[in-house]
Amino acid sequence: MVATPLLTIGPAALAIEPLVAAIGGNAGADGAVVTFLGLVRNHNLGRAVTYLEYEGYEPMALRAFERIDAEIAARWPGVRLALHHRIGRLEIGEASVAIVTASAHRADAFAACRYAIERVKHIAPIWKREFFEGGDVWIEGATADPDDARARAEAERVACA
Amino acid sequence: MVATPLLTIGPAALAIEPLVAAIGGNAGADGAVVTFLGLVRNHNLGRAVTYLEYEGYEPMALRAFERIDAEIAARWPGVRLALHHRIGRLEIGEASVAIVTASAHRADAFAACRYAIERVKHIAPIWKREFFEGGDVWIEGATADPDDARARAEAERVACA
Amino acid sequence: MRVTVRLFARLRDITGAPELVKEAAPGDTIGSIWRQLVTQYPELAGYERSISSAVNADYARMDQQLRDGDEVAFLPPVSGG
Amino acid sequence: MRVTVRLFARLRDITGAPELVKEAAPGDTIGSIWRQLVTQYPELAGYERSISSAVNADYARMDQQLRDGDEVAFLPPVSGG
Repeated sequence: MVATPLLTIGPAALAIEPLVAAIGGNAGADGAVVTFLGLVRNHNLGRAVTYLEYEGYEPMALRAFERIDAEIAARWPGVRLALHHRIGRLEIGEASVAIVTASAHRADAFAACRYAIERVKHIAPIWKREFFEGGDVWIEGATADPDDARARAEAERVACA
Repeated sequence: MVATPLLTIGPAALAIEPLVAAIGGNAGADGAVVTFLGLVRNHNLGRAVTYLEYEGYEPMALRAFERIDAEIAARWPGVRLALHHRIGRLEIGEASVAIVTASAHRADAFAACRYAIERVKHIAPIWKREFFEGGDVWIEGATADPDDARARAEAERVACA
Repeated sequence: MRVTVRLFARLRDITGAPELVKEAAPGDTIGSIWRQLVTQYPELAGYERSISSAVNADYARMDQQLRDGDEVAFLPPVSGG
Repeated sequence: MRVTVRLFARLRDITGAPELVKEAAPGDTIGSIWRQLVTQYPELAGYERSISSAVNADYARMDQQLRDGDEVAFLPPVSGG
């Protein structure tokens, strides 16, 4: 059986337990595991969403995930990260992203998990196209810039660091 | 098949996926699911822990969980909570508590999940006995008082509300 | 009248029993029961300021009066999670 | 020399191609390639201030000079998560 990698992007459906298993318990040193699942919502900006399509620049997305991993290791030493992002067509209620953080103490695991999803939204080269009743639209969020110190500081702030 | 209840205390091993399934996706309205697992650590206060025993006043613990659920519903309307606490003997690396929150938006799901674990530690009538090399000790944390406004405010503060 | 007393964690270790049945008089409160217990098990006195109490599995203050058949519980500082 | 240009999301819709091969001269930068594309597809001009760019799957500034065989990517504002 192939081990689950900690950082991936691909079309496979996401699940939490394999990620939690992959990140392991650090030989009994972990006291806290926090996970985040982003789900496809049936409404956005007043539109009735029917489904989403996610597209990614895959090799570059993986490097963005590695960058986020390194940012977390620098900010919260000892926290470990697993991050899977799905691409392709996603139905309402399906998970587009799954993030797991593990740590000796819960404050760090919560903060790093929140930080990770904020940074995915800042710097991962991934786009979603929203299909709604009557049309479709590419969603455009943040201009991606890994060196934008303000964006990074904002992610730390909402992570309650 | 019996549906997984949202609030329980008992000796069964904990798992995340059944709780996530139990909390559901609110018919497509949820965009965020956050989970917390508390794990038994192999070290505490400089002691090498060999295992833990959790004891609970079960019917009262369930009422404490219902109180936490109501506090969250009042503070973060629309957030839903699942909370399972294990009792009995737990080995290193096993989960003592599993919490799931689901919400339309991630900020609320993160805050409510963190709030829930803080409140479990404040008001749930549950105790752990730590067995370490050379002895054992009952761990005694907070004096439980559901009406302690200061404790509740502190839980809201760390939840980054 | 009679009440059942539930004791947990180290309180149970001190008394040696998870459950005791106590005779109570009309007007007796949770606090009266606690003071009886401290007389019987002096080591409990150290918990005077840190215990919480409950009646019938709900938090209750020490001055709450008891009724026949009540289940009174004394909770040392909790450590769940 | 030649570079490959990768275009994503709405940029790809505008150009009609996920990938283009472009001739480049020594000294050409990511920015030169972008300006060529804007000339060819004027609708891209609206992204002038919001795109990010990459070379060989790493973020790179618009003034970075290109080498033969580089893969240049233009990224509209991202929306993962």
